[in-house]
Amino acid sequence: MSSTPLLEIKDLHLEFKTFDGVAKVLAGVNLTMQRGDVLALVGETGCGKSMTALAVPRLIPMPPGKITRGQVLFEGQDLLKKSPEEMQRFRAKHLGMIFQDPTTNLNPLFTIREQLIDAVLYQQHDANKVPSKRNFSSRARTMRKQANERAIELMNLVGIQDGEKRLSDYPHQFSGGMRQRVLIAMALAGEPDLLIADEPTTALDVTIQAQILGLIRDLVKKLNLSVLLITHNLGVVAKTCEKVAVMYAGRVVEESSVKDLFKNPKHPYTQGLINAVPTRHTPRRGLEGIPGLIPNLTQPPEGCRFHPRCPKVMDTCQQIPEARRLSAEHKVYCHLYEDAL
Amino acid sequence: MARSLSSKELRHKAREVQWEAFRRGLYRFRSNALSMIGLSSLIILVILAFAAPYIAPYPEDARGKTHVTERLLPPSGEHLFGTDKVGRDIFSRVIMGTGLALRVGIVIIFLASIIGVTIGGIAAYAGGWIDDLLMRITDIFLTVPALVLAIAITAALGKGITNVMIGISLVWWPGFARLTRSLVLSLKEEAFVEAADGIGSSHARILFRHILPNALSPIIVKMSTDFGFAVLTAAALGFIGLGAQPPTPEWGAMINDGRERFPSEWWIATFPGLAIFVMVFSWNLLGDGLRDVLDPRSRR
Amino acid sequence: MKLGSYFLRRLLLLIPLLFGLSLLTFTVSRILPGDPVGLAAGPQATEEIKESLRKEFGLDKPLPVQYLSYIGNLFRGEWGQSLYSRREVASDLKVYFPATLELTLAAILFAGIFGTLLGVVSALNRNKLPDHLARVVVLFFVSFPAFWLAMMFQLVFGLALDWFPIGKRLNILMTPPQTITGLYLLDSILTWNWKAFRMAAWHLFIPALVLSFGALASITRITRANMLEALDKDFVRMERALGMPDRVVIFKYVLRNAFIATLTIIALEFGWLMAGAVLVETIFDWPGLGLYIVESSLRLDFQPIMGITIIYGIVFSLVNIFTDMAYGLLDPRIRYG
Amino acid sequence: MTPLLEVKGLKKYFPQRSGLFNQKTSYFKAVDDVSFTVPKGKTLGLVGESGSGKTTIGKCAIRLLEPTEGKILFDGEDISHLPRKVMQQRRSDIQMIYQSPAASLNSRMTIGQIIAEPLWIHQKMGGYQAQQRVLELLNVVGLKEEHYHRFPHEFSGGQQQRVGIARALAVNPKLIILDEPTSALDVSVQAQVLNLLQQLQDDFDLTYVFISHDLGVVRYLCDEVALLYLGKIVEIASVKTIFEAPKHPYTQALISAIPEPDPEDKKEQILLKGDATSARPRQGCPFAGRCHAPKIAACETKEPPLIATDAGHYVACHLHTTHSHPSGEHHA
Repeated sequence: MSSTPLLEIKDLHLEFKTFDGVAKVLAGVNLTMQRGDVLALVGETGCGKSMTALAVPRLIPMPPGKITRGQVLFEGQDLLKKSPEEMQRFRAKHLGMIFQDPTTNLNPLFTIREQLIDAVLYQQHDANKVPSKRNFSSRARTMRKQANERAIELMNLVGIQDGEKRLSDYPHQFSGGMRQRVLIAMALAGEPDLLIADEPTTALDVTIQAQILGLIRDLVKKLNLSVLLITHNLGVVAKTCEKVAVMYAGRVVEESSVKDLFKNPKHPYTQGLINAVPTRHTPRRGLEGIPGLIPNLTQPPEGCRFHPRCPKVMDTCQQIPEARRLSAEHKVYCHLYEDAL
Repeated sequence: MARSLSSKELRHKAREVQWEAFRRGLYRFRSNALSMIGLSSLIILVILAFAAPYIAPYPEDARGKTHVTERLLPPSGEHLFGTDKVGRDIFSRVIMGTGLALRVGIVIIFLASIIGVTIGGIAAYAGGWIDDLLMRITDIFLTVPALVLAIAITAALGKGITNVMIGISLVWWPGFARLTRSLVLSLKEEAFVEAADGIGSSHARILFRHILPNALSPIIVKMSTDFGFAVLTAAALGFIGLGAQPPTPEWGAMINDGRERFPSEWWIATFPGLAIFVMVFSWNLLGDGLRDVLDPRSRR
Repeated sequence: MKLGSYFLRRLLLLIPLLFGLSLLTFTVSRILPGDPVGLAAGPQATEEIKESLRKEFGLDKPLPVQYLSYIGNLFRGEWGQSLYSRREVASDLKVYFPATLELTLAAILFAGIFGTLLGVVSALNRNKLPDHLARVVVLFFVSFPAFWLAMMFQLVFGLALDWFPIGKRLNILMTPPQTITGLYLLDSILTWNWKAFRMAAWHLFIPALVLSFGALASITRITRANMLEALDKDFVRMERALGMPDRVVIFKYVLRNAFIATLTIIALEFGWLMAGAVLVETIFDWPGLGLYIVESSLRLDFQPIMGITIIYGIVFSLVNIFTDMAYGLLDPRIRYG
Repeated sequence: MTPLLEVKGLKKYFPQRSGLFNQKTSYFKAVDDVSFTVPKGKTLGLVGESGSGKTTIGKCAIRLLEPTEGKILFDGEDISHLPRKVMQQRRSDIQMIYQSPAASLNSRMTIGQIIAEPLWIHQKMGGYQAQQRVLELLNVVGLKEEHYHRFPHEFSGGQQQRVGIARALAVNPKLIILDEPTSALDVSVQAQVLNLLQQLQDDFDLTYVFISHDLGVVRYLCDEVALLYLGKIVEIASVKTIFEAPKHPYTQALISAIPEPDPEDKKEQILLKGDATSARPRQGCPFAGRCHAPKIAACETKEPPLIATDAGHYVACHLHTTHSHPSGEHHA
């Protein structure tokens, strides 16, 4: 544990101004990722998983958002302290992102070639060195030619047949699964250190979801990628990741290896979540939901934010629980447990 | 089981909820200084319209009384805006014209929106050949710019302020028809309309209870933003000479009066023009603010 | 090519539309009250004179016959005669129409450029001072009656400052450039006549500017709204996430998305401006359709009125067709079918 | 016993327009010859991916869409051609619950008005009586009485769906068509709503048609399952048979693709190539372009009919039907 983690989020607080008041969307998120990790960030609507993911590349609109406390450390350097220009360069060089809806994340008016080549150019070179389209100097031509070759290579990498021919197509000429492949190609154009995938298969059919998850698994192996996968689907977590962090109402409540989490969930919320998914072993009428509703984040509950819905609530739950280390890999933020290490 | 809430308590809660929604809208509108200026200035104009006979120093000038000895006097303490070529006090005539301008705008917008909403609503909801027929008719009206057609129709009907209102309404409704049609068409596809059908609602119920209330906001916004343009169009017809006939104090016609003596006796045409501007500008400010409140998508 | 067949279909659809339009104007001008012959013949005219006038213009025949013969003539290029001047409507239109077209085109160009610019600036400074300022300024200018504003501009820039001429398309003493299109600016370029070009542009500037204000507000507002909508799209976040600099994201990717929607409004405003030209022309003595229609309307001279409305109808429809096609060229998703 | 709902040879084609005069040139076959029955008190699952026609079937069954062809028998009565006025009355027996809870509620009406609307339409019940009934329904679906005067946007998705359920229950329907009722909801809320649906089925003896793309939920909730692929049923059987002994290669692939929330689950995933629409061959079996099973000649030439292989198990696949089906087919 001596090496600097690839990504470390420390005590991150994020607020959003809404008409009803200030929503405390993130309230002390802690998360650590080592190089080579495939980490799932899992939780339900409004738990802040996407906001956490967007905070890393600093893509949260501010205002109305505002980071009030905390750090986002990438190999030790705090991303929140960078200037917008440095940040743009950083995103180009080190990060790749894919989002939920492949139909809306590609620009409908430009060919795949145009968008993919731009992705390559701006990730491989400094923005001010990228030549304009009307620059016909030999250097500019070489750069564009190389980018074009890289684009073809990327199309093949993500498993699009006749990638070279299909570069001239427009996004609407692709199916949903194909578009997601293109987006993955764009995200990987600059060989990022970290790929952040925000619900990459939620908008897709089951058979297509299986294809895309398979592709991500292959790429992890082939390119030795580190992946932060945001999802609400526990099945996707089990199929794709090695480590997992569970979020609830703006905080991480449990961090563990995937195997351990499903075999041995500790936090009452995690237990509830796992029991809420019907599996082949669930008997008729045997499904358990979690009673109650997610809290209103403009007036969140004191202490542990899950306590109003928790079946094992105690007096101490009025205080914010510290991290309890149950094993080297298993952390839980719950008063029910003591540090084992 | 919990105690049932009484009807009265429930009604009380309902009022609270509605009041809250209203307050939010009001808050958004009030926080927009410009629309507040527009609203205040319109309120003043309305008061002016009603109180004109008592405020205007020479109200009889608006009804056509002439003063041959006081022709073409420049603005002064006696005649704030000067006098015209037959010696009428322009200030009085401008004030007395306020009510007319308001009335013209209101009549045009109401006539046009009633015709337009009815035709657009029927076309969209009925669909098929009825839609085709109604929309082709609407298209014909939209092929020629409104003002040109309004000139032609009003000319054929004969000069006069009533015919101006009829003429402009007749060319103004297609805009409302198009808007209503597109609103109804998209609302028809909404799940809640399908759900209304699914519980067994009649066509009339679906249209009047579910579709039209949800189409209302954009229609109101269009009414308010169109108002200024309707006033401008009416003034234009007055200016051409098709509108109110002398001695009616219609602002457009007054500008036309002053045109031949412009710019030497500049005041004759200038002040009625400013009056039109004030009214239209106020409406435009108000309409812009209303759009913010009722159609949040348009301005974020 | 799909685009070609789309164009063809739209042109075919134009025919019933123009039929409808001619029927509408015909109905309006013949059935409604008013006595054009009485007006044309003058107050002293005897019943016989009126009768012979009616016969001459075919007004004694049943209305359907009148309409059919009018339509028939229309197709043969005979657009009828003015009751008043006895001139051919078609040749009058040939003279007046290019003047209006030139004025409208110049105005829509101004409005399009400034409106788009203001809209973009507004959107990029959302809810900050430039945004509010732009909003007030365009609302301010659109609230003036165009004819009144024209008078004021004439007074200030023409008479007081003497920067611009106060009317007409050219100096009275100057010979217009050889007529090719009838648009002076275009003709003077085509004939390499720079003096005429400068003169025509100088005369055109103020009328076109005044006219353009009418369209400025909506173009600005729509551009602003479209810009904001486009900026809010997922692909913008994606492009930022890829590390593209903001200038590329905004001026390459967002602008095209925003502009496509603005295009429709520009076409719509073209019609509004062409009508507004009627008023501006009367002030600046601009020899276009505006003066022509005002005079004809006041005299109930129905042949010119019908001719003018049909010309307006054709031009406005063509503008719409061309915009739709441009729309399709800019947006690959549009399939003509 | 007659089944409560019987669908026979249902087709729904949507005309596609193109050409110089915008004429109808072709048809999109959203549903193409689909038949099934639903016994009283049972739940049939209609499963398929996007574009499989599952929602279209649901909407045809309650006549929100007019079927192009085919019969819909409700309690023995053919309702597929009932005039609108009569059909409106029948809708007290058949109700639907929609995928997007927020969109299916009129945002300008209060919860009370929304739930009371069917009472007024079908029983002319209003005033105090209707209010009491609505309050009762709010209790049944687990909402509170003070929600009566609230507006839909003030509620979470799960609560909105409960409102939708209360509206559907208001007039005591016999059959409810559930169109992906939980796909917009979080899992913990989905579990609540699924529990509620089971409870209501037992309490009110309801029959469900459950439309879903989520096989995990279908496995949990349904008695029988029909799998749809491009507008046709490819396999239909009891839920046990489908999940334990699926025969159609598509069913097998689909089941293998369920991401089970179990890292120990090492079942082999069958990855299908491409997607349904673009991989559809011009003739033969519509699934042939993506099929992983060994192909036989018939796959490329003719569409496999839906044929019983065992009691209550129907499959549309040449691999399972060529050898066992009745003699008449062989001569073709």
